[in-house]
Amino acid sequence: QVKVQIAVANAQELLQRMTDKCFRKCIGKPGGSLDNSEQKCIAMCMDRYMDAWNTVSRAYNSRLQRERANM
Amino acid sequence: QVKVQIAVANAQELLQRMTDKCFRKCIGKPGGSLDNSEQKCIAMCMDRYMDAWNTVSRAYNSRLQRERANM
Amino acid sequence: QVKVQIAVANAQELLQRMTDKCFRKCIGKPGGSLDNSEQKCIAMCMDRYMDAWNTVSRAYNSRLQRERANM
Amino acid sequence: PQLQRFMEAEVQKQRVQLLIHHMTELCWEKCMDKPGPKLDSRAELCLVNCVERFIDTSQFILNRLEHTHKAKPFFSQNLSD
Amino acid sequence: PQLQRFMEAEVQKQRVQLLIHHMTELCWEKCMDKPGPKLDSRAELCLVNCVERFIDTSQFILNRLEHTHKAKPFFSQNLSD
Amino acid sequence: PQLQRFMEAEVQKQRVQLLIHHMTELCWEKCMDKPGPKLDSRAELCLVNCVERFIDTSQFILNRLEHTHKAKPFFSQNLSD
Repeated sequence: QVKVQIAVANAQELLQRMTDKCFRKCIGKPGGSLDNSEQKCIAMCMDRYMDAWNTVSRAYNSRLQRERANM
Repeated sequence: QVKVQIAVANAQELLQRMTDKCFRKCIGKPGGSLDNSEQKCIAMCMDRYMDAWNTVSRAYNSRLQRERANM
Repeated sequence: QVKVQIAVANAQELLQRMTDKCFRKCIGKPGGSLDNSEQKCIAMCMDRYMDAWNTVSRAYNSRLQRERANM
Repeated sequence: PQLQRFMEAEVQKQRVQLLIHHMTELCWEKCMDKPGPKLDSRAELCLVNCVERFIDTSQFILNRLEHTHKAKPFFSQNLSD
Repeated sequence: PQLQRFMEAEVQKQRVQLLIHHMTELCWEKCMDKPGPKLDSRAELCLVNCVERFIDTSQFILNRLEHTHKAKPFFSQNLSD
Repeated sequence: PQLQRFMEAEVQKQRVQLLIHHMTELCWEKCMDKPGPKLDSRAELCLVNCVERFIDTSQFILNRLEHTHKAKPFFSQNLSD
């Protein structure tokens, strides 16, 4: 149950940071609606942000394993 | 009592963020005292920051009500 | 024991913020290794960051004492 | 259980307060580069639109995560490790 | 009660430490764009002034909040909802 | 003791998760100024290098703190007040 709580907290953290970054990147002056080009920008930004998160996680884990192997 | 604690925490949070934003905006290179033009700038910045906080709160609440009405 | 915990938390906080600031300042585009000039930059940045932390602490404490003397 | 419900409601309120502080900061940066002697109507409209578009962005992201296949491997990986 | 007073004092100390970390970051950005091999006297003076003006700013804001009418609706609204 | 060991491991995992979120943000800023329709190999290499250099930087700083004389007065001052 603790594991689930941490996984949920982790997903929420990712969601919050991604929303913040993609809002800053894709919405210049906020207008009367989320127009088509802004939606496309957000969709692309989300995909790249999750790619970045995955790449960073993998890079961190592989570094950790190399360090452990060297000890 | 919990309610009061939360209201105090909320006011402190607003105070901290406002101090940070207005210090960054109004004090360029920090000099030997808080001069008159800096004080005026801070006073104006405070008023606008509280206006912004009020406007954001109202906009958030009216959105929330619209969403609830649509459910 | 509480005192030790706080001192450790405080040192960790300093370490984290210093690492963040000096990484941002000294590593432009991250390359295949931490080269010599980057290491020199980090070393200098660390020393200055700790100087800044010390100067800020001293300035804060001397202000606090002046305020207490005036009461 | 009543106390628990009360506490949960208060925690939820505090979460909303933090979100409002966060949006105030974000929209302050987007809409108020030069604070003037009054909140002019242009800045006010910008702030309101900023809140609306921020919530739109959150909902757009949540919706897309639920409907896209990409989300599944991420969240399951996330839950299983 | 003695333990409680001890804990409160420690919590207060930690709050001061966080404030010092925050001011270090803020004044680092204002005063140290190019860290040199020594802390020169100009950067040091800038850091000291930065701390003094930051505290002045906090006190100015607090004083003004207490004396202005604008503060009342805000804080009462804040407490009542 | 078993429960305690389990909790400590979970807290440690959460610390790692926060570090990963922090590095994602930092490396996103360094490597992804214009998110494209695909994660190109240049951005991917930049992200991997960014993680490696960030960890190098942390280790470099920790090592230097342990070996330098400057660290001692700081940490002892810190512990004694």
